[in-house]
Amino acid sequence: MSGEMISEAVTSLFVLVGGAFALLGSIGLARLPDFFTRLHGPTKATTLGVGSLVIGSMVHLSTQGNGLSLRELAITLFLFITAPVSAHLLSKVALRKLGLKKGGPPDAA
Amino acid sequence: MKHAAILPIVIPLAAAIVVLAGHRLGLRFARAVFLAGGLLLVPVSAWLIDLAGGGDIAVYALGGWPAPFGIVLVLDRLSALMVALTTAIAVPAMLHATAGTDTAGRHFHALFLLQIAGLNGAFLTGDIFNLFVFFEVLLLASYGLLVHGAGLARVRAGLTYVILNLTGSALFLVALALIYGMLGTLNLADMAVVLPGLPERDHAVVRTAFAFLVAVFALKAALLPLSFWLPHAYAATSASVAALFAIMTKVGVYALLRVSVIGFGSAPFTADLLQPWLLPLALATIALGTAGALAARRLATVVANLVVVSTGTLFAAMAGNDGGADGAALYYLVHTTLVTAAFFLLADRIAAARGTQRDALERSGRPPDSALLAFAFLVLAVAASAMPPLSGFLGKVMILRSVQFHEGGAAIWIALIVSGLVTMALLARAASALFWEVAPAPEAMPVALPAEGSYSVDTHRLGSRRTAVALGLLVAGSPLLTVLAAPVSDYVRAASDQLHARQPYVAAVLGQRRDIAREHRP
Amino acid sequence: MTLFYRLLPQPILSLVILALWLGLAGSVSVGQVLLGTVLGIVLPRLTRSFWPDPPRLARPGTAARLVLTVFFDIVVANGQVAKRVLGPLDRLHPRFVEVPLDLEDDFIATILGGIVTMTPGTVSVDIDRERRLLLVHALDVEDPEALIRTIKARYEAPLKEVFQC
Amino acid sequence: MELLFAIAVGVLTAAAIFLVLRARTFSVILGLTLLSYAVNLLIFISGRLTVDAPALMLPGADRYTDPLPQALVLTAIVISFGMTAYLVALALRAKGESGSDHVDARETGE
Amino acid sequence: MLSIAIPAALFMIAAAMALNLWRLVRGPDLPDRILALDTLAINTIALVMLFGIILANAVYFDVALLIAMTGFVGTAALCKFALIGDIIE
Amino acid sequence: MSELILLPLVALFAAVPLLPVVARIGRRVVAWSAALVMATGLAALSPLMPDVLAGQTFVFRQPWLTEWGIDLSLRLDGLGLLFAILILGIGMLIVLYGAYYLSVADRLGRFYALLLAFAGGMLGVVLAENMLLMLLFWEITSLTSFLLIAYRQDDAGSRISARMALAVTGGGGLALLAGLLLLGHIAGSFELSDVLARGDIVRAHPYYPLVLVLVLLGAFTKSAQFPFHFWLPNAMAAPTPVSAYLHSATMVKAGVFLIARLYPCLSGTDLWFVLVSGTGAVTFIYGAYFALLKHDFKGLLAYSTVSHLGLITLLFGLNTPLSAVAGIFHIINHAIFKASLFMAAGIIDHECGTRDMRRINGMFKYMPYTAVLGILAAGSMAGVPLLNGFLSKEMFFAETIGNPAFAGYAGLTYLLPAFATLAGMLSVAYSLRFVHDVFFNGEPIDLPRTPHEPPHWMRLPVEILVALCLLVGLLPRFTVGPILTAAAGAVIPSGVPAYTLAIWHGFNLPLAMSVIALAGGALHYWRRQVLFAFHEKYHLEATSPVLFERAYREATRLSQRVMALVDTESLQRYMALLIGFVLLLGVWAYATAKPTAVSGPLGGIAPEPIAIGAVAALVLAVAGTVMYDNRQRVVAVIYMSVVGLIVSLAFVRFSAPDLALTQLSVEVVTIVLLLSSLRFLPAASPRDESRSRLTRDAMLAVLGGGGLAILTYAMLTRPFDTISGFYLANSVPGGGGSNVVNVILVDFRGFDTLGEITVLALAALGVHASLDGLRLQVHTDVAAREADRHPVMLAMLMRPLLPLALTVSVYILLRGHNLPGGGFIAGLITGVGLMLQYVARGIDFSAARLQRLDYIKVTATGLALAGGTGLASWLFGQPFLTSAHGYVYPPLIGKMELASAIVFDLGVYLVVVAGVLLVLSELGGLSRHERGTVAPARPG
Ligand code: NA
Ligand code: NA
Repeated sequence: MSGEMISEAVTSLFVLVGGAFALLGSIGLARLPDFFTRLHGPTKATTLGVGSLVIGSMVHLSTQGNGLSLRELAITLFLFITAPVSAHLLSKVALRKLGLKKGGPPDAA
Repeated sequence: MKHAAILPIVIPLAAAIVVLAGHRLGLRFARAVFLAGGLLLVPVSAWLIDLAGGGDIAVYALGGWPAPFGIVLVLDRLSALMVALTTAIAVPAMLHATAGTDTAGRHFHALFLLQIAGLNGAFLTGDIFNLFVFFEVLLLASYGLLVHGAGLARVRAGLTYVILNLTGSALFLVALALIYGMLGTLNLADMAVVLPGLPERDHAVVRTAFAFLVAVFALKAALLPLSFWLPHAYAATSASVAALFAIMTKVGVYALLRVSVIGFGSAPFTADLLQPWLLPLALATIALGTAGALAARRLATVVANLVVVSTGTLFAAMAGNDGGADGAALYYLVHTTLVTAAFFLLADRIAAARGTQRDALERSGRPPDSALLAFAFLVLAVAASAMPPLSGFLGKVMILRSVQFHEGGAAIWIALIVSGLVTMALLARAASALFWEVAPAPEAMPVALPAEGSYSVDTHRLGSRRTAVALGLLVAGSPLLTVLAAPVSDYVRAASDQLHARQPYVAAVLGQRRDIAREHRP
Repeated sequence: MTLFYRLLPQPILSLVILALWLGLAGSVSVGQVLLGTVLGIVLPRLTRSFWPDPPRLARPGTAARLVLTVFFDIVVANGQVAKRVLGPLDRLHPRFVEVPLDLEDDFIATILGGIVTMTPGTVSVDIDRERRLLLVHALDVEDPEALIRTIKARYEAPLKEVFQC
Repeated sequence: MELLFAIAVGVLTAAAIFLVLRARTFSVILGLTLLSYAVNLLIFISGRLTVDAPALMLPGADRYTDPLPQALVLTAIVISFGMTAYLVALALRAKGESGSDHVDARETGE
Repeated sequence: MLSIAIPAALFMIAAAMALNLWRLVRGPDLPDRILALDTLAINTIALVMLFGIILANAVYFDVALLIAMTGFVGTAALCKFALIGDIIE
Repeated sequence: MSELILLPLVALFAAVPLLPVVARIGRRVVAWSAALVMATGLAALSPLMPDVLAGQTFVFRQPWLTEWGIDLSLRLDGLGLLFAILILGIGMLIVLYGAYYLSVADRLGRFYALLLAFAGGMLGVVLAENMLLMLLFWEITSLTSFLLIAYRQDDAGSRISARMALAVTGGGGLALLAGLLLLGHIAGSFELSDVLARGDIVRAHPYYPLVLVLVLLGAFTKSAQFPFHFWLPNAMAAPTPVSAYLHSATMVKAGVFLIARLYPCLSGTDLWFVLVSGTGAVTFIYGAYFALLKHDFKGLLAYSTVSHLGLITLLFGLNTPLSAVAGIFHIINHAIFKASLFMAAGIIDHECGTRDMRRINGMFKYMPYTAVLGILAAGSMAGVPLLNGFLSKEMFFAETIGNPAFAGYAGLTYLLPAFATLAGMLSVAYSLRFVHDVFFNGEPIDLPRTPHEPPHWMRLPVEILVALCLLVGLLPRFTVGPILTAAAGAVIPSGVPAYTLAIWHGFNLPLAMSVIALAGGALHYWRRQVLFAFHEKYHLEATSPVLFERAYREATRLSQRVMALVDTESLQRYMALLIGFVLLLGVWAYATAKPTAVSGPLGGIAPEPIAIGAVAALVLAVAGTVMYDNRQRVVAVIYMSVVGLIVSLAFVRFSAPDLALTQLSVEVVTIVLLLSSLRFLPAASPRDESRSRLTRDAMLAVLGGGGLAILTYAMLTRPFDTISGFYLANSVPGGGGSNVVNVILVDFRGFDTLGEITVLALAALGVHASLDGLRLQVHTDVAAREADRHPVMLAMLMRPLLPLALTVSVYILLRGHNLPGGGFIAGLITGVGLMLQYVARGIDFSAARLQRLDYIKVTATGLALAGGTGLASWLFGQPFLTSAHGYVYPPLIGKMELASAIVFDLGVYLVVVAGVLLVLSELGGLSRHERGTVAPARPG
């Protein structure tokens, strides 16, 4: 196995894992029964999926002869910082709009 | 100096920047820069006329990039004339504005200066996309100016004006996309070169693109059925803005003239685009504008409708000349711009003098007891209704003579003559109502504002000497145009000949580059 | 030390900016390092008024360990989410959990909230400033107390240590 | 692909026309925004479609898309953004002056 | 390997986006729709990254970065509007 | 010599602005000055008189607008001289009379200025050689007469009468303009010398009837011919000196002058006979009939003017040389006696304070001297022998006998003489009424004051004119002979026929007709009460000012109704018109081209599955935007973001990363803008539109969208040649950047970009101006909780995010020239970063921290930087915006590229940042007003 093949294999792995998690998150969004449960899929799985794709592309581009590609890390960094805040904001909206439906703390509303 | 052609754009732009940069320095600073910017344009305009008058076409390649790749400004007789005309109405309007209009809201000075820059850019550019950009500059400035001082009437008219023009801008871009997509160039002169060799299968799309362009210009010029917005907008806004707007419709006329003659006049399959519909619409525009003026209940509305009439007249003159326009139309264009601009300023001063009745065409408890205003009204009414001996008469004679025995010439004659008669009668009625009819007792008069929406009254000192000078300058326009009729007529005929020759323009812009490198795509 | 802090009031931020710059530029030439350093010095100072009281990193080592923990949790436990998302929905036991906070600083509490959200099974819904508690939504939880204990021990305690608060 | 673009432009334009003909300022703003999408797409593809050949003169590239329409679109995007901002402000002003969000700044339209 | 992995990933992401759209259409409430949009944006990032891998062109990552930024701002603005009816106050 | 013709005109018009100044000295001074000006005019012409009387024509030419047929050429021939003498001579008497007639309260300066301008106009008409110049002066008389008639501007009757006169005579002038333009075209010249010499060509031209009708419309309206006569009696509203002038020597005479002037060219045809003599005849008898009915003696005189002008017109219409001579002769006579009658009437009016002949009686007793003058002038009007009126009437009677027009119809030969006798009778009757009713007929009834003789100077002009009546009547050959012959010579091309000016021609038919007319007239006057009763019963004559005003108001109301119908002041209508117009025009333009298949020769790119999915998603998102517009606008905004995302993806896929970056960053700011506005707007558009409206709009939408889709497809399937290869080739060597799109933006087409950021700055300024002082009602139903305003995690996150966003924007700004990016995108990123601060922390927090950032100044700085790089190139002798780039080698860093375009881009950056922040902070400021918090000093 040449170095190139190894890198291709690694890239493929990350790409597949990334795609899978992105899909997983969206299935969660589509399938889960209420807003708060739906929130879990996208915030975690989709973010992780994109992160995985980013690593894949880093690996891929780094072996294309352009030197180490670090730019993509910025995207990952950004996503990991913002995803919780988005979730927080969305939850607040849902709390205001929908109230607590399932099993919420009695005094949270 | 070789930078002459760009000065009319750079000067107001620079003045606007200085006004904005010093926006905390107070009103006196802003006004000083504002007026200085305007006044500086006077010698520059005269210089441009002098430069272009000789018949040379000066091409200014921005960034040093040659046409058709870079943007060029083209200074020929026609563009120099339009720039000078802009200056001629802008400077008095600016003077009028500094009597108080300019304090009715924010950023008046910068908007006004940038509007001038936009106008001059539109007149000078030789690139059709750059024309779009300058259209947007002048439009955005005009949006702000139109609603300057706010009030329901202005905002209502402004909303209509803005939304229509935004749609027009989108259409402009559609046309440009199709033109570039078929011709592969944006330079007017280059379009003239490319068009004749276009394969026949491309004709339909190119024709449609040009038709869209024509529609855009017709909207700006307020050609029926795209004219209804104009009277409301122009009558609602402040006088100095309306005065400047007198040239706004002419931008549409100019653009149509420039593009149709230089751009798509070069190939038979696009040269007949304005036939056969332009003339009927132009005549209908004259009729509608005249009816609107007769129906008007305010002087400003009368004048605004006269602007519509002037659009119809200009397009009729163009249609009567197979899509072009000769010196007659250009002379009339200069005349009508000066006169309507002056009339807006006058309406404002009359309104201020008459108290609560403003410029309503009803008797008033306080008719303006001012020989100056009455005389100004006389001069402008004579000029506007094409009565001898002023420029309106000369212009009308020129147009009548230039279209006679063309197809539809008789219809143009009838339209112009009837509209002239009605205008004369209604201005006589207006004079009677505004100056002569006195209401029995001021306190018995109900405060009867005219039906045309609520007023946005500019609280400024209209009696000031500045507004008198502004008015005087503009009112002098028509008599001056009469006295100088011979040289002006020579100039505009030469301008028209230069435009219609097309080849000098193309040669000046493209130089000796007969074989412009083109890439076949895709 | 004071001179250092006067020059670099937020050293971590400056470092992050430098790293980000080099990452973006895709090069570690002298010129880029210089430019990144300048930005790292200038930008935090320019924006200091927006972040007047940045917490100071006291234990870089603990911080690194915490980062690794979180990363590990994210990767390993995402599988559980997959199982729950794809599995039968009627077995889910979603519910809200209130986690009392020992952290005083909002910024650090926000970091905790972020960690809680990114780790599987839980999403931070809100930080209640008055009652100093973190409202968490858990996708499938049998024992809320266990969850609270885990969060506090695994993430909050190290955070407190890292920032010495 | 060409047909797909034509459909996209057509659909955007149709929706935009429908919305700009509505009686409420907000609808018109939405319509004009959609219209600018359609127009920008149209200008963009006036240089024809090119996949994976950005107009970047980088080593190794030999094929380039037509850069001119892209520059035009950039200008057009900025201008239409300015217009939208202004129209939003004017719509609010009209609302303030008339109390209505009708495009004629009065509650009874045509 | 990549020749299989990439179309597969492309398919998965396209499917994910379709599911996002479905949620957007279904709602039922505003938060669901905002969440759907947010997720759609993140999946778009994934799509753009895939383009970048296919074409081995780093240019696309700037687009991805910007989607990440603007997607978040859009979500924040929508949430704030839904929360208090105002964005900048 | 011929330059002398110019002098009277110059004198008159030059005096116009001076008279108001002179009037301040005194009223006699101004009157004498005006008279002096007129005398000067006459004197100026006197050196030419002998030659003119000898039949010579002087022409003065000064080219002006030769191309358009308007030259400043003047002529003096017999006809012109005759009229000049009448205009100036009678004018002198009128201005002197006016000094006594007008009260001090009248603004004499203005009056005399107008009168002189009017006289100048008249003089111009009669002295013009160029026909269009003649028309120019013609309309000056319309205009000045309007102002003179409206002189008593506080009187509604005067105002309406003046407007009516203007409408009729000015309108006639427009017809005349058309006629003269055609005439000049046919004749090939606008110079009268040429036109008059080419009568044959003109009369043979197919347009001759049209020309004739148009010219006669001008003449008839001016000369108050039926049915255009009605303005004249109402012009009585003018002060008497004006009436005297207008009715005698000027204005109404302009019409008959025109007929005389063009007589050589247009007369001699059957059409001429029918139109001219027919109109003249009707007017002649119509005026005479109504003159008798007037109780107001000025009204009587006015209708007599109408009648006499009918007579003159009739004479010119008869197409015989002698009738033309008679016409000219009667012009002279009528001018003299009518001027004197009006001035006498003015004296009586002045003395009695009324003009009602039912109250004024027996004036002979009170002012015998004036009475004698009046009686003599009236006698002339009636055609009493020994007075001048008799002579021209005799000539008229003689010409009616055996007129060649009736040559073929023997039975009709007597019709014309009989008619003439009848008309003569009526003239006698009204003259008699004037004399009898005013000067005799018992004692005056209930006069405001006791009349007595006027001051001598006031009577003097009347005396002079009545003396002329007698002199001409007694010694015609020595008084008017030469000028009449000269004038006739100018009118009759074939040469003046032999005629004798004598009081006694022996017993002949004309004499018999005169006798019958005198006797019949007396009888008719005696039996007048029958006529009065008949008239009272049937109200034969409508009062025309009322009619005119009613007609005008109806026209106004009609146009108001038409305008209300076509212009509904509805933007939706305007928009539908715009879109409909564009559709029609587009379809027409496409359909009238050479037929071609929509699809072109290009195969194109095969559709990718993901692209099909994207288009499907686009359709879905577009539909969602439209549908949710009237359900929940915020959801429509969400759908629109999806549209934006898809468009950005298309840009990415098709090699336009710059566009994708820009689209994305603009998109997010747009969303924020839309959401900000939604706070103050209803949450959904109401569904209040009719089904037909929706159907119409849907049709327009489908047609528009379909049309553009077809055009798009047609374009995309056709290859084309483009200039853009130049940009690719020159970007690096010429522009110093490898991102061609950016180099186009900042260099090749940097001027567009300068305009573009100007637009952006204008938008920001416009927003700033529009929202100035605006207070709005909140529309959202959300009752905000304080804790929700600034969610903790968001607020905390913003802290590190801002410097990071700034880092990214610096990166994007600096590398834009070579890779996607640039000032605009960088500016938006900075703007978005700062905007997030506003979103997260509120405007008070953020504005306080950005206080030193004066957005307007930053905008100005940005514009100045961009424009400044343009100006800087002047220093190197290069055109505006010429870029410079090169490499510098700083220590440590090594090779570094510097391009002036970077500075330009920095300008763009600053404008964008400041513009976005200004807009957003202004919109945010709205909420602050609404919350009522006290604002710290805001920028701007
Ligand atoms: Na979690
Ligand atoms: Na009597």
